[in-house]
Amino acid sequence: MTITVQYFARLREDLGRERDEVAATGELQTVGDLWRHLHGDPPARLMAAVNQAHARLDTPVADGDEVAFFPPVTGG
Amino acid sequence: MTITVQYFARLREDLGRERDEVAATGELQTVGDLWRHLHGDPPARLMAAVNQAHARLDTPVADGDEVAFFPPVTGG
Amino acid sequence: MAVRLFDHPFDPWALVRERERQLPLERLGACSVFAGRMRDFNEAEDIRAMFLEHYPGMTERELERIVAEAEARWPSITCEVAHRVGAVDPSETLVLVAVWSAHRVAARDACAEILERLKHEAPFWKRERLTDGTERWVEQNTPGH
Amino acid sequence: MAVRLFDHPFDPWALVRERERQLPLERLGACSVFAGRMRDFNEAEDIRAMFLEHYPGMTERELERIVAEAEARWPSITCEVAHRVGAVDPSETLVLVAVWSAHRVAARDACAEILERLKHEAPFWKRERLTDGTERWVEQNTPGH
Repeated sequence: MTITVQYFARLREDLGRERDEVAATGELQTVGDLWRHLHGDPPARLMAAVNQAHARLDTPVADGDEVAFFPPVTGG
Repeated sequence: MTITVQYFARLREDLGRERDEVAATGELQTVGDLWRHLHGDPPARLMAAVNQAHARLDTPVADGDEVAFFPPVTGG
Repeated sequence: MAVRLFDHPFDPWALVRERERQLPLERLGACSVFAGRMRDFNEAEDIRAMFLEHYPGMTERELERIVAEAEARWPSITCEVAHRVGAVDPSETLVLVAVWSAHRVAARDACAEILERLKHEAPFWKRERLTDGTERWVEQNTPGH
Repeated sequence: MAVRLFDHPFDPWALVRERERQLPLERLGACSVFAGRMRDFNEAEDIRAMFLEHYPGMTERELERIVAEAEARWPSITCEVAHRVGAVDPSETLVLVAVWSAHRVAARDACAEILERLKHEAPFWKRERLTDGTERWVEQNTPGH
């Protein structure tokens, strides 16, 4: 079973890809764990969402979740 | 020479007329003098204008001026 | 600056759109609009109709002064103000204030300021006719800030 | 509540007027609207075009949440929110927020609050193409209050 990770805007460009699929393991308990597992230390002003709702680095993640990382939003 | 005095809204109805013409004399130096000359003590929340600009009871009046008295405005 | 009085119903959105055809919208990133309509109730009473008395001459001067003072305070803005006079029926537009600016804070603040000053300084007076046929003057506007 | 995304130009005033045809304006005395347009400059640079990236699914959910929370805070309001996505040219409308209420303070405050929350919470990202052909991401929105 997996967690889907999506990237948007400058973050997607900097990472060179739109998404990752990560095997859900007991070590990946939070959004922050997921980022560190994939990319190391999180950058300043990193925003995240779990299942299309805003999340923080300490928000729990679970098997099957849709997680997204993105820079500060600039709509409107 | 005269000063024209106009009344609006409830004040016009209460006084039973739209306007007065007052002979300009040395005693009528301010908007307040004019009201007291015509009607006695001014009511609370009385508003006034001289030559179509907002005025106070101590605003000077002069021969030929268009003075108006009215209740609080309620537009918008 | 544009200030208009209407003695008949007007469409506020048509007015805004018409004005925008003459504006450089690529430089005016923000537009803040307030439209006030006649309600069929006020202070728990049912209102059938309204008459808007005004002071011809002073009304136009006051509206122009209020807009000019807003333009002095927020130099980047462009404004459109319209107001009904005379007999008005429920749901008809009483007042329109539209402000364009490069930035949203100026547009929003100027729109609110012009409306508040209009309500407390421009010489209009509302007379309401209730559904029971009686009439009354509106005593004062509610504070807006 | 109505929340809409457009991938093509839309007329904000037609949208407002269309919505008003379904509203009891005789009970909604106040309407506060903000329309944001694409400018042809930003931070002293000339902008030729813009691409608005968004997070499909989350965008609609966020806009609906923001509006629902405003309706909970100001129970009397009715709202319409629209936003462009994709390629946008200067002067085209990026965002529309319209709020109707019985009273002006609720309409004005809710309109400002929805716009600010949209700008800081809804997952949109602007990418600008300058007149020299280079492109850049907008780093962050300016504070609005």
